[in-house]
Amino acid sequence: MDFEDTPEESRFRNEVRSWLEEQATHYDLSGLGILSTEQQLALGREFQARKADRGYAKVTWPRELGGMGGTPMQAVIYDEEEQKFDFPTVFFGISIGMPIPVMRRFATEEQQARYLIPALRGEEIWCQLFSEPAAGSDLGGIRLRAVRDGDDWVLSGQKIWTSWAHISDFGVIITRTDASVPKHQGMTYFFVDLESPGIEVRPIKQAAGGGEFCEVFFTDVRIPDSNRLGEVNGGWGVAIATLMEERFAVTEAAGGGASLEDAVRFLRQEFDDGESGMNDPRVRDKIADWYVAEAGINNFYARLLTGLSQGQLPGPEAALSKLVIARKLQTQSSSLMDICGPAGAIYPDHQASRANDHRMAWLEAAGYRIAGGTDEILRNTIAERVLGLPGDIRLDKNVSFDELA
Amino acid sequence: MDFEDTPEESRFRNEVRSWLEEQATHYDLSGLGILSTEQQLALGREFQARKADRGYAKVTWPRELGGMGGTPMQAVIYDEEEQKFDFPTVFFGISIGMPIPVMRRFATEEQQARYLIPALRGEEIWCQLFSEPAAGSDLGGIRLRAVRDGDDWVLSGQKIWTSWAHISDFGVIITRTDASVPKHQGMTYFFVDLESPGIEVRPIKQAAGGGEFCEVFFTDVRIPDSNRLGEVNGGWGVAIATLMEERFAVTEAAGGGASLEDAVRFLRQEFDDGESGMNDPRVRDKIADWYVAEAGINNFYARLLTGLSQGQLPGPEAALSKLVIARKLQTQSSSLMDICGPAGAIYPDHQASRANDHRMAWLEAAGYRIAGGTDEILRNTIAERVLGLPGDIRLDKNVSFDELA
Amino acid sequence: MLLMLGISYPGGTTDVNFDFSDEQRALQNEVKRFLSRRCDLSVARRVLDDESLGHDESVWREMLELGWAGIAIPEHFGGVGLGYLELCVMAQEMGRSLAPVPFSSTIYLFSEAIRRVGDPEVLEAILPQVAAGQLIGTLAYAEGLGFPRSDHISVRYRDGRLSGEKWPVLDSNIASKAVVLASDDDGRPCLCLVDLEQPSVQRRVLESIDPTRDQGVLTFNATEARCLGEPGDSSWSVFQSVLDAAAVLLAFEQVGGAEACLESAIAFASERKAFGRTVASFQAIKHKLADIYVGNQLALSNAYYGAWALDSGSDELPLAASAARVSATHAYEFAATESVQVHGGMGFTWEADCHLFLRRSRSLALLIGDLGMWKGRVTTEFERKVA
Amino acid sequence: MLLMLGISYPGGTTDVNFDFSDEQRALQNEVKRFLSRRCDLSVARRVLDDESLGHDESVWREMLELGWAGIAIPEHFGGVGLGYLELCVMAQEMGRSLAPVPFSSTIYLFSEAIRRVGDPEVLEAILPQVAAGQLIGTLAYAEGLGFPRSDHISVRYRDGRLSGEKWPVLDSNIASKAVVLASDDDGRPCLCLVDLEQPSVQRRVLESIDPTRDQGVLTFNATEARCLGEPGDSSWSVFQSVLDAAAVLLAFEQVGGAEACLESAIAFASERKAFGRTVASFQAIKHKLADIYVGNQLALSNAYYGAWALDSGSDELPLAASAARVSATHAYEFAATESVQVHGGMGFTWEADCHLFLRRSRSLALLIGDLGMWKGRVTTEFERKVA
Repeated sequence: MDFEDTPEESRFRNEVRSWLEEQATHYDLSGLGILSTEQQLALGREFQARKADRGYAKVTWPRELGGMGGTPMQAVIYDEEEQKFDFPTVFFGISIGMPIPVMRRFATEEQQARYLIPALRGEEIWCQLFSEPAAGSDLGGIRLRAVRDGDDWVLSGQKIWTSWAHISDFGVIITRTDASVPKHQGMTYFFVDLESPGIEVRPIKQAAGGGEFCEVFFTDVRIPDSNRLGEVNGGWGVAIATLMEERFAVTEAAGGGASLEDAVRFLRQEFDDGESGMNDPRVRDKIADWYVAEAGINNFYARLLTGLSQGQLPGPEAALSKLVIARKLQTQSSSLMDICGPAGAIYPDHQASRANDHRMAWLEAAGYRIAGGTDEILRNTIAERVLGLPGDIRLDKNVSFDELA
Repeated sequence: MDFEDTPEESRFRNEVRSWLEEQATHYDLSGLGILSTEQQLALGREFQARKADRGYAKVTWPRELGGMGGTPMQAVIYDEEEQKFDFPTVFFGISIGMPIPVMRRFATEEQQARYLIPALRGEEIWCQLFSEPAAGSDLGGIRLRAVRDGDDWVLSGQKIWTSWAHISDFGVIITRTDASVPKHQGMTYFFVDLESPGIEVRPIKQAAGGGEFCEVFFTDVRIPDSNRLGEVNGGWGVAIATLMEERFAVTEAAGGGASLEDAVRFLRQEFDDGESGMNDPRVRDKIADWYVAEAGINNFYARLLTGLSQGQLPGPEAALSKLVIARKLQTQSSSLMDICGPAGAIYPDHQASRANDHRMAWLEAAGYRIAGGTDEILRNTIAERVLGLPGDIRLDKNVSFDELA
Repeated sequence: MLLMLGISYPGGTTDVNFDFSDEQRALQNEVKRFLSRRCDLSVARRVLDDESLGHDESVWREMLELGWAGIAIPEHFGGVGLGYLELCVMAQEMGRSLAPVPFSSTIYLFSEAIRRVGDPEVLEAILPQVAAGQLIGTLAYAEGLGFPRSDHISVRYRDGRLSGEKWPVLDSNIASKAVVLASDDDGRPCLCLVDLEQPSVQRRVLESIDPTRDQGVLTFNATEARCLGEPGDSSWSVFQSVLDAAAVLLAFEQVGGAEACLESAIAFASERKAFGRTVASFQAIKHKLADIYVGNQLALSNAYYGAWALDSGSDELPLAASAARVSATHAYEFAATESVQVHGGMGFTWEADCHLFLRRSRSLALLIGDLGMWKGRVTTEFERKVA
Repeated sequence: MLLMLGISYPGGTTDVNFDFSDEQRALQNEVKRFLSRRCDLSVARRVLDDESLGHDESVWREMLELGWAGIAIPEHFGGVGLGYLELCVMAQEMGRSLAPVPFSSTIYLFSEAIRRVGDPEVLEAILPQVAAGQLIGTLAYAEGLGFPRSDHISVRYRDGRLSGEKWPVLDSNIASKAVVLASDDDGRPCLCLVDLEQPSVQRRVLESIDPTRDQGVLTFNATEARCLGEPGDSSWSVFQSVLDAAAVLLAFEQVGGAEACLESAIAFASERKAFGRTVASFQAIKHKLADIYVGNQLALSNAYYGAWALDSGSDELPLAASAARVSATHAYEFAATESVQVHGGMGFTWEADCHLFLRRSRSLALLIGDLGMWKGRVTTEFERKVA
């Protein structure tokens, strides 16, 4: 048991670190909070291009595809180091994380040559058109129709909860192509140019204010059959392959929200009763619970990484970190408000600090407990895929999709 | 909104109270804890007989059946007043509470004349033979067979979790008489003399030590058809009728365990660090939670009583009190152990105090969360019977019992 | 056996009337009808969306015309002459509809403070105005983070003038009068009546998580004020008793909100399908909804007892009010948070109503002091009763 | 983004070896095989059922013959010369099998105290006996309800003699030696080595909720004792560091027990049928089991970090050990309690094994100080690191 990198790893870590430090000098990262999404995106594209040129955009991919032919551990090392800075790369995470690997796996040589590199460089952004109003947790329930018409397909229907659609150029999409067969057997997977006539993108305002999510409406959108990924009615398999790319949910586990260090700094100030918040044993008790939860996730993550370095790919157990952190974020932020008494409901005046404020974190936590799987879905995942318990009873397995709705 | 009895009610309350006080002078109730079960039972029978003579054993029943023709409110008043004393009547609660009302409803005139009064007087005790090893929460799953043989039935199988069977003279029992039909349609209800050849009663030792529960084994036990209650294969309906007699689960909600007042008295002493336990704000915080839960149940109960006094019979919502109190008992008692540090695991030397000790309460709480419905069953009851949500998906509804197992 | 813990009901627990009267229920239904007609959730939403709004003027007007402000004010002061129990059932409906009006600030806090001080001259001068709907009032006690201590109040009262800063103050921007918790030169706590329309009063609205009920800062600079009653312990205990009364009334608002959350969660789960079944048929959702129901029932039951103690002037009030407050705060927060969960992605959108309740549950949880403070009060009061 | 909170891993979090070595795993399997062959749950049950027994003599004998007592003792003291990591994996299996032997008292507490005081003469005299399995030792620090304070220890050390009462003390009845926390005439804390076989020592076994590991009272009457190291803060911090080490090792015992609870609950739920389905197919049960798994994984992960800190002698130990302790205590209690629930009525019978784990989970939760005390330690240590 030790915490040292191997020599090669620490060499790579240093190389990455110094490159990032050099990059950081080009940006005023502390001031990013004040910039508009457009301004942040512009800076992000600029950085992403440099990053891709070094092969860091997809460390494990071969050089000819825009990667650097590195190991999974090198990929993790790069991510860890980049996370220590605040480069505006959030816009490319999904694009490069899921649709693009699927394109690499299912698209033609020509299509790959056309689309992969521009995406890695951030010149083009891809989104993932999965959820629908009537199909959230249950992806199998999607209704958006794709009807064959000669060499084309005509898409009609609605997608929702699509991250970053409003800044995306392309999207991968799962559609219903045969409703006469059981739900999982009648879906087909495509990619689509969001500029195509008949597509309308509407950002969704979230309860906490802004938001990256969109609704996307399709009205007789015509796409060539060459945009199909995988077999006709073979879309479910492709979708699963996409979701499998979702690795290390844990690396995003913390979400936003005040860190526990910030919480302690906050609590150290004098309160209305003349005491420091840290003098209250009840508060100290809670801090211990929060610390233990966060340390547990950190150490759990370190164990996953160990497995990874030994060639095991982390599986569904990663779901537990979001389950733990989301609820912890919610209770921690609401407790911090409680400790402030009536003033707990008031936002700090200084806008910039808002992003890491526990009041904002409390609002966002409610959404964070849902996005990417509700607590209930995550528990099911753990129970079924980790503990091997039976799946929920399904009444929709062998029934045709038409009969269901 | 007021807390006053009506004049008639307070008259009755005073009458009851003075009678009970007079009775109490005959017993050394404080010393009961040291007596054996047999000794307590003997005293209990003695008191129960006097109680029945006044019609208090079944307040709402007509005099000719051993009651006093009173109102439901009078019944509650009597129970409340009796609870202020420690008369050893625990042995008769179920007997008079469930089997006997069923006998009154389904047995013949002659049978009623023979059995009701002796039971009310505590001369004979009745138990309820329902659960089986493979049918706990799911009463419909019982297997104990009753096979018709001329004018008799022959019973073979096992019952479990039967309270007080080891001191009972008779029992009502639900049996499987037709396994070729769906589970709820093949059951028949009887009453049986526990002296009958082929019956063996074995008390179950519980995790906390003693216990009122028994296993009862039936080997070719022969009973006359005249012992049948309700139609052949009509047992489910009779069983439901029995369970419906379970009213005011709430009155038993508190179970054993240290009261919150005792807890405060206990915490007032000086601990190893030289401080009183009540000086710890974390402890005070918990006491508030426990108080609020208990007060909530008390006030909830007061609302149920108000409904009762207005003629509404309390329904399944009573389930919530056990759900709340059982978990509260568990956390309260384990927290009180925690507060004692290492010494928390040690029993007090003085045996007599054991009964109300929080260490004992903690062990019992684990069983209390199961007996009479696990947390999960109670939540289902509330969800389905109070909130009207759909029942769990059943795969056993229209399948014959044979096919199920 | 029955838990007799803490609560000892006169005449035993067989209260034959632990419920509101038919007249009170009738009033509740009337209020409910009015609110569903004139003040559905779209009204709270309008106030939320429009930063310039802190309450809904027209709905408040109509409530005043209906005489709601005077419900519990004696007739000889121009009120309707009903009591606390009537206020309780009204509060429950206000909570259910998230009514964005200065009812709690004016009735539960301001007029309650005036009445509990009981200075005849002040009653004479103020209550008729409240009853006639001529003023919006509030109570200013907080001074920033945490909860004030009787020996640690910075706003100073000297020779009829008040100086210092109070925040957050509910409806501070629209109130014309306030009762202010201050301390005199000897550091003794006192309650002062202040006309907020004096030029020496500065007001600033603060941005809060629940914009449907404005909170703000009040700054006094040698502002004319009238000291109510005697500075010292008596004033502090008046302040405490005002909070107790408000705790009971707010508990009903909280329960009303929690009930609305449960209703909408049940409705959504029964409608919405996943994996070929309604969401409501999944045990995890059923049990979550059952837990919300349990919390709401406990809270409602404790609120009932608080109502009884408040109405009967029982000395059980501090304990009953604290328990009602703690119970209702837990229930509303749980119901509001888990209702978002049950609604899934929809529940976190701006146009869904879930976050309106979520925000309100938090602001009510903090308004008159946080859980920690009220739990401490429960234990202190309970401990007193244990020999 | 990754939580870096509190923990800063040298060289970042990409520890490529945050796991036990193949050799350590091999040792763990060997221990596991021995225990499943010689010390299944029936052994703990025998000790539980027979009031005269406080441990299982024959199993303990065999462990000593296998040299387990000397695993982590240096070879020049006659030990095997392995380290803490080996003790951790052994502890996990001891916890899984509820082994009723004085391993934790002798190894985690007594010999740990001897080693941390580090007096060469004492090491020389004691460690070889421990390694050779010639003595059972324990640590006597508690003095009744609560947890002792360094300036509030009643057992007095004076001129080489000890007087006063210590309880509860683990394995006090079978131990031949103890390290005792006492205070000198100036009220300074000190650690004393005592031979318990002196006539001036009275012992009494106390009845506890977990009779599979005896606890008792030790009364000293001018009993000969040797003061280890210097009285004062240094002795107190040695005592603290002994608790930290024990906290990590006990955390592995607790996790082992929690894992056993989860396994048996899953096995039962997958076997048992209700309403025509296996109990394991009900979402409420699935989610309960998932929650147990989550708690166990967090606890195991925190225990790993504690093991690393213990083994590497890192100054992170106090924080790592406290976090491991809190996490493991929560996990075991939850797993043991909810496993009873999953087993239903069966789970609460005497012959079912659930209550063995339930009892052990409680006794381990209290053994070296309760959650409140350890949470306080977590926060104090964490606060230090926050600039």
